[in-house]
Amino acid sequence: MDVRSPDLREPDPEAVETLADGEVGHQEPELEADAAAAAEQRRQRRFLFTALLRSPTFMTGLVIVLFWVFMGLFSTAFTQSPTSIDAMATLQEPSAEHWFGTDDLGRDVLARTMAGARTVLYIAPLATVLALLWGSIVGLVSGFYRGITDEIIMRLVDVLLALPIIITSILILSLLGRGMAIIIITIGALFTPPVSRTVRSAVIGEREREYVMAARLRGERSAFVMAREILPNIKEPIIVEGTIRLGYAVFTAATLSFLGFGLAPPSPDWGLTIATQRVFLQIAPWAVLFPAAALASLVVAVNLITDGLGRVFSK
Amino acid sequence: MTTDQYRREYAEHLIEQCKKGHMTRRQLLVRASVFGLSATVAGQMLAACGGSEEETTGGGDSGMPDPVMGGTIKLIGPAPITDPDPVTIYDQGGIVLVYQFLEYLIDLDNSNGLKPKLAESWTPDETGSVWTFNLRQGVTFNDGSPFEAEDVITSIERVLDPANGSGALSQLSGVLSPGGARAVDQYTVEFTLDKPYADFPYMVSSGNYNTAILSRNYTGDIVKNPVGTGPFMLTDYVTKQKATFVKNPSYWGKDAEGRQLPYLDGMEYVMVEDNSAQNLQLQSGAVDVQPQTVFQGAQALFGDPNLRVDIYPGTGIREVAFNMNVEPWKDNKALRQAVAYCLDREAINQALYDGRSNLGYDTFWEPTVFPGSPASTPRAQDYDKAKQLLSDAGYPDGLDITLTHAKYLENPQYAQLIQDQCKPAGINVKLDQLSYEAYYAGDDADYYGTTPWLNAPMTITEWGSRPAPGIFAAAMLLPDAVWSSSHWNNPEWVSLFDQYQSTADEASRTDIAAQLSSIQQDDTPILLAFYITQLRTQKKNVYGIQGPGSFYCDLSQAFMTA
Amino acid sequence: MLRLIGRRLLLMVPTLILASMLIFALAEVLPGDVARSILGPYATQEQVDLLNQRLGADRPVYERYVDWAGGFVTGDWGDSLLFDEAVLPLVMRSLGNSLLLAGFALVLIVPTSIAVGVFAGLRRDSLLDRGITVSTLSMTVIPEFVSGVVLLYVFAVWLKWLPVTALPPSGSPFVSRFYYLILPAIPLMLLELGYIARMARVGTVQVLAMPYIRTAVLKGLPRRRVIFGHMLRNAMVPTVTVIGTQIGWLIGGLVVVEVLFAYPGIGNIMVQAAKNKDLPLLEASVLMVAILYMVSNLIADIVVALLNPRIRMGG
Amino acid sequence: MSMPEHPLDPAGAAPAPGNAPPALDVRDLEVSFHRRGRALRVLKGVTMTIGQGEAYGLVGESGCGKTTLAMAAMRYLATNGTIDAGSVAVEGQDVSTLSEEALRKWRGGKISMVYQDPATALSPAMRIGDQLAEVFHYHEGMGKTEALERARESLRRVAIPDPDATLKRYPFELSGGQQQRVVIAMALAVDPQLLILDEPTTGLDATVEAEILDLIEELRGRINAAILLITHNLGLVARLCERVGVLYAGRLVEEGPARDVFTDPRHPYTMGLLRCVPRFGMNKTDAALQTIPGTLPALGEPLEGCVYSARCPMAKPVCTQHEPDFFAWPSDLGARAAAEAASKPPDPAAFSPHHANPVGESDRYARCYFSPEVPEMPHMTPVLATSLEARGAEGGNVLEIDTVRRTFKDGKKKLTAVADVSLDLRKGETFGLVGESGSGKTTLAKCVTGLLAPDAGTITFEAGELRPTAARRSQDALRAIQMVFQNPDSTLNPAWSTRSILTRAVRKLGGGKAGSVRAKVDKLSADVRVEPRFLMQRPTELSGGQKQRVAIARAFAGDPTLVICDEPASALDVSVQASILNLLVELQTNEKVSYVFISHDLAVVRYISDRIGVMYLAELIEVGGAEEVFNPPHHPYTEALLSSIPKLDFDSPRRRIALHGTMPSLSDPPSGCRFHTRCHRLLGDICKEQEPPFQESTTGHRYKCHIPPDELLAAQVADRPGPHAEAVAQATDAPGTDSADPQPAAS
Repeated sequence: MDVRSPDLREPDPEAVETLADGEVGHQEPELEADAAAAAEQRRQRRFLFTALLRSPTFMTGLVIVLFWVFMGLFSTAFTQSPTSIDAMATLQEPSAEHWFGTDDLGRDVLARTMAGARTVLYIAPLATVLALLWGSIVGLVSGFYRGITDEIIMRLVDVLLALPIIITSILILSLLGRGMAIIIITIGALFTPPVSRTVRSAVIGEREREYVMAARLRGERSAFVMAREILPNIKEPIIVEGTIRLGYAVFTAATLSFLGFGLAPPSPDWGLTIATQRVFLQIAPWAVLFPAAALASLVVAVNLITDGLGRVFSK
Repeated sequence: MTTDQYRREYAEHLIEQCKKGHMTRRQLLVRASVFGLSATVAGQMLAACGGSEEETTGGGDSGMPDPVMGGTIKLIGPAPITDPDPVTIYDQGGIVLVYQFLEYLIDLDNSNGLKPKLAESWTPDETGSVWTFNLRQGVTFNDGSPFEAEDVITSIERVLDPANGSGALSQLSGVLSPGGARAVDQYTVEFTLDKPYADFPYMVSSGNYNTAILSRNYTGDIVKNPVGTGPFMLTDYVTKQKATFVKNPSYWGKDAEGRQLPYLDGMEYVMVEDNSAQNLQLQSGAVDVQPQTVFQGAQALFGDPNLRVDIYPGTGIREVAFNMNVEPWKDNKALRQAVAYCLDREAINQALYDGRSNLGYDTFWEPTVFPGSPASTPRAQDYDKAKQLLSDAGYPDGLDITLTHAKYLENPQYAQLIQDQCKPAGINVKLDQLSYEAYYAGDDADYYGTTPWLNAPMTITEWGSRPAPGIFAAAMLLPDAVWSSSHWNNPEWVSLFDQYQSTADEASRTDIAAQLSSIQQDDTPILLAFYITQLRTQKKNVYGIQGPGSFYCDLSQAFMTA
Repeated sequence: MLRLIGRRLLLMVPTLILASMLIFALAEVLPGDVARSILGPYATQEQVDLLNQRLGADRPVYERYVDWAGGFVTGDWGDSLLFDEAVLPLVMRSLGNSLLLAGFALVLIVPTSIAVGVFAGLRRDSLLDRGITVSTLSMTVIPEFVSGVVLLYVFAVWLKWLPVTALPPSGSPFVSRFYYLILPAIPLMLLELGYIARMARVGTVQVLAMPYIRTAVLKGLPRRRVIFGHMLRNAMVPTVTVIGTQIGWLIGGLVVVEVLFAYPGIGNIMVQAAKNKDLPLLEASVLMVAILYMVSNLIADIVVALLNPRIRMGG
Repeated sequence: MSMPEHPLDPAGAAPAPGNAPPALDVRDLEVSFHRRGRALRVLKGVTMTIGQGEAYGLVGESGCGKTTLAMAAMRYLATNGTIDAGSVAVEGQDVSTLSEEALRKWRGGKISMVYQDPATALSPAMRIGDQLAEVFHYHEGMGKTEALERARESLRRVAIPDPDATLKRYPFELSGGQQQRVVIAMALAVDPQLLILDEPTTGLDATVEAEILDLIEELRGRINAAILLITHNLGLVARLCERVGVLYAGRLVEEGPARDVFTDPRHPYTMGLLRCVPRFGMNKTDAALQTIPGTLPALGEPLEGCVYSARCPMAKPVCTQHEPDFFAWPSDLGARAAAEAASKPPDPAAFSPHHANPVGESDRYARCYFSPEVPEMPHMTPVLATSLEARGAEGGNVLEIDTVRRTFKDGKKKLTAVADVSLDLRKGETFGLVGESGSGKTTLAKCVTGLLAPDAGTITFEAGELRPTAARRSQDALRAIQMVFQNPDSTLNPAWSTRSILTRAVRKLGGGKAGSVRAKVDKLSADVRVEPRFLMQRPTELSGGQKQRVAIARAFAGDPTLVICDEPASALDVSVQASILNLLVELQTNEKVSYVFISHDLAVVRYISDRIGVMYLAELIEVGGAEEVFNPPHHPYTEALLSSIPKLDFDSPRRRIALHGTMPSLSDPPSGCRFHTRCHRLLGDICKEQEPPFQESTTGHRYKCHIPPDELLAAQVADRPGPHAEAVAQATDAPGTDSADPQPAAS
């Protein structure tokens, strides 16, 4: 007999009351099922690794991203040249020798679509890494020291957050000129505030924990406490934040190139290609839609990874 | 001898040339028009040459129905970079707008012939250095004031004043100096030139679009007081968005049947930078006419059942200029030639215009485009030669150059083609793509000294149709031409060009042209890979749009059927 | 409540000042030489100095800032080099247009996304839920310039259902504007839908996990009552916050859509100003956007406070 | 597995003839949760009944399935939980057969529930009034005004001070006690047949807990609902319930009248539970605490034989092979003897069946072959009595706290968490610090350790004044004063291995050389009985007890002079708690260390402390030897606190001193005596106006009150019901005779 109630409820397995570490367990000084919990935790920890591999969301995302990384790195080895022009074969529809057709200058769309991954996969990850690096430092410092330091830093963060990313990057790029380095630094800098916020709140949650007090009673330096005690325990939110940012970074980079603040032709960059080829949407949709699909697939993939990580970590 | 004698002689000379085959029938008509010979005279002359009346007068309006009165036509095109002030305009947007409410002494027909507009007739003296224009009478500006010689004088003087930084100056300098224009009477203007100049009428025609006739009491700020004699009146102007015109009720123009022009009640010019956006609006039926259609991206328009694309034998170009004020182009003919030999002009034509345009070989005297020009030596792609020239130039193992261009029309594609075709020779072209505005931007204080299109090392600049090679040459090759992106200064060529302008005799004129052409080609200050065949797109039910394709868009006889 | 609003408004002032400083720094200090960035590389140094003098850019930075900020406050925003027109009316006009578009988009976005999100949340982990999550997510990550072009082609060019322009012909009644705004609004909608719906879903799921929902159910309340009486209100809190922050993202999208549809909005002129180094216009419009963004966040906070009595009374 | 528990009762849920159907009738209930593809059995063939109006207590550690049982009764299992077998009936109505609508009406109508954490059990964004009113609206179809009127009544019923105001309040505006009252009012709104109380007082302060208990007791007289009380606190059951069932690993292991079960347990597990909590008034010098060896079997772990056999000190081969039935006690001895002789499973048919117990009928059941031997169950831990002398506590003060004050800022409000507290601590002694939450115990401790800097006052340690913050203290000062924290889950850095945690501590505090460090770490872990294999693992892989042991080892890394223990065992299972307490005592004897021991658990404090300080509202109101503080004359608050603890004494008539009002805010403490607002021995204005002096009853015992010792003593002894601590003290003189009446503490 199955009396699974059709009621609203939170069907999270943690609903099993035995989990001393579940929500229930926390404010509950009820006698903890000692070994049960420990065993459970051991199971969980192993689970974390295998779970990622088992999570379809995560794996799908991972596979797609890896595909594009591979293409970005090696596609030119087996596709036609993404930049070589064939003036006599412009805007050809998909065919045997041009699977994705050709663009307005007779360039092979397949080759360009594959190679297009490169720029965005340079920009987005590097920008994200920068953002994570800066954001973690800022977040750690302001979250750990609190007080006036925190006040000042967070005020600045608020300011940066008050300027929409696209707008600010346009402002910067238009005046400081284009080029990958600048784009990367710009996006990285503009993504720092949100990251630092996440890190900060994680740190605040962590710094009140007793092992941090214990460290202070050991006479550890603040730097040590931040780097060795706290940081390892907030890596999960940082990783998740990182993947989120990565998604945004890809999007932002593409948008900037589309608006003409990104890379210059003849780069096969997706955003740029879409911007230049959209003129031919009616007569040669393939020149636009393939890069567009590619871009979409990458961002979706990154978001799937975020999703997967989030789910697994939240377990 | 009298002017009439002179004219008669000139007519006979033309007929002779034509018979000898030195001159096509079409060119004969053109030359005749330049010399102010009326259409009837010209007709007799053709007859004298023998042969029938097969005449191509461009314009695709076949089977035109009877005009329909009223209605408003919507044009779409790029916003003018500056206000539509005739003195300073230099871009498509500005020219189209000016043309609607201002007029010129002389207008161009579809085959670059001249046809009377505000001037009913014009005649040179025997030396060709004094030109007398008889103005049309009974024309009034749309502010009610009458159109008289005084207005012409002030308008011409205005462009002659360097302070006004008018592009026309580069055409007129050395031809007409301030004070050169004199009012003989209320309706007669006499231009005393610095030297004999056979093509002078072009200088005061719409072919030199800064010479539009403004009211004598024009004080500047065209948008606030758009006083002109044109068929339409500018009623509303929103920067970068749209300009609205209504018909000029007191317009002097009548059509063949004597009906009052224009037929339309008004017109609107919608400003949209982006070509694809323009095309979409055309297709969605939001607008009626696209005066200049860029082939790239417009392919869909050809198939659109509601649209008609008119094809004109245009003379528009994309000037690829080597700035000879700076390295590496400075005094390095070989290098410039090297680049020229890298180009596969066929391919470029194919890629950019589906092979429709006429090929160019880096000279303005191109017989296929300007009839009667001396034959030019074709320049096919030749990498060996290019490499050779490169090492002669001192760059045996190639070099890096930067090509600055606007993200406008097909320039980006052209730039990438050049880049692609130069690579094999070892010339690495770095593309510096600017926005349209940025490319033409510059400091008000010293525009010509700061704007990228005149100062970047290597540039692509789009030029609309010009009626004659000399006009192009004067605009961009003379040392003192404000629009010279190449800053070329070849004394020999300059003096030859001076002769060329003053020579009236066709034979010697052609000889000089041949020399000019070969010098230009050899020195290669600029690359001219093609002369663009112009496209204009309109709804199927729009008729009667006149004017050589590129910039001019004469709506005075345009109308829409239901 | 009023005290809360008052406090937040006060908090905005320093943020705003800092933001203006930042913008000023990015626009005029960072690039080094104002005149140079206006005149470009081909101007001679004399010309540059001359222009700097004319613009007063040769004065000390703080002086210039005070000048500029003071001007901004007193409504003297200078003239746009690009449009040669006073900046203030220009920006206000465009801002009005943008607000119309954004507002219209939000009206479409908010109810739909919340409905979708809550719906998915109620059926957490069901196929339907995964379907909704994935599809909205995918919609979200497709760059608005891609969706925009495609929609434009399909609905305006091909089907001719909607106008291709974003502005009605002059002289048509105001209401007709919305009809013209449908097409531009959709890409924005797609852009936001996913994120907001996602948040609504998370909020729902989290609240459903709360003991008080169990209480409500075991009190014997009908499902409807539990959802609308106890769950929704609390579930909306994170959603509203996100809507507030997403406004920034929306503005980013606005820029692209406005450019795409040649819509005379703040984003459009901002891009033109940026491309043409029209500093007065650029600075003013960016600052306005920042203000707009802060205000929208403030509104979000107020709504949150309304939803959450604790904050409201905490004042 | 299916159990032949009532072979003679084929009808299944048939109530005893002649009785109304029982309020709750659970039969052979088998529930399991499914996670990651595995089905984990949480309840194994549980059969129990609660007669109409009867109060039944269900005790056991978390993980034994108490709450699951309640949820099954509510038909509110998580979607991953399924009932595999058996039935749950309320008033003869099988829950599983109810329609959606019927179920809705039935919930909150026939059966209702009071939850553990009232703060989260109430809808945060809805006014109390509406939350109550909607119950009436949806169950009795009342209009808004009428429903609100009824809501007001129900609030009066649970004695909420100002019902009208409360109706308009939001949950967060109420104190924990009031919130719980509201929840109870809600549960009783439409008087149900069965009221489930799930840990109703856990997490509430002792005095508040007592209030709620009073309320429930008092309500029982007026409502006719049967009660199912789910708790780990045996004291509660003793106070509220007629019958009790002991649940272990999803099995009911013992059942019977509360009094009998607690005074004469017949299952080793029940006995273990009773033994391992310190009995009231017991002190470490008397006897060590008993512990239950081993640990609770992991959820879903397959068990051969008796579920408890793995931990049972008297388990025999048969226990591990064949699971015993639920034998009636005291019958069936013969069969059991036979079984023992043959060490094979006794024939089930030979035993009387376990059947639904009509109210009042007092037969007992125990799932054990050897119930007769249970009272003589052997002791697991040796007795170690450690006198002060043994700990080398020869007088001298280790720590002197002088008028220390610490305030926090909360917006504009200033909260004084510690107000001019002075006390001193002798070498090698244990100083117990008790008080309700918010009384300032922990803040004071943090000031001593330097985690918080006091605003005023001085702390002298071994004749040297301590710098305010740890950051500015010498490494030696840090070494000497260490701390053991409350929460085992956060006390160790999850990212570090146990060994690296200890090594780091030794490096920083012990300052030993490389070689010696390793040796030291091994010694430490040996001292705290953490097996070497655990050193390799990360904290997440350790059990709570093990974590706490490691934390203790870390504190002892630098051979400290003073260790501050902040509720070191309160988050642990009672048996683990006992072993931790024993460990602390043992370490103290060996290491000659002084303790400050913070706890809200009076019995534990009493057990472990030599001297005790009582804090109320940031003030130290009483300090003295453990014995003195726990016996008159003592501060009225201490008196009330002690009286508020539910105890297992069934004989002595109990009298609880009700504290009126709620704890005043720290931001504006009452004038004069801080306790006057709630004091039951109020003298008059003097208490309101003058801050009372410290009165010295015997040397070293001071309390802060206007009433002089002799008067106070007279008054308190007069009010005192029967012999108390003395009696207990006598009972505990002879260690091991636990059959008397063990006194579990409230925790």
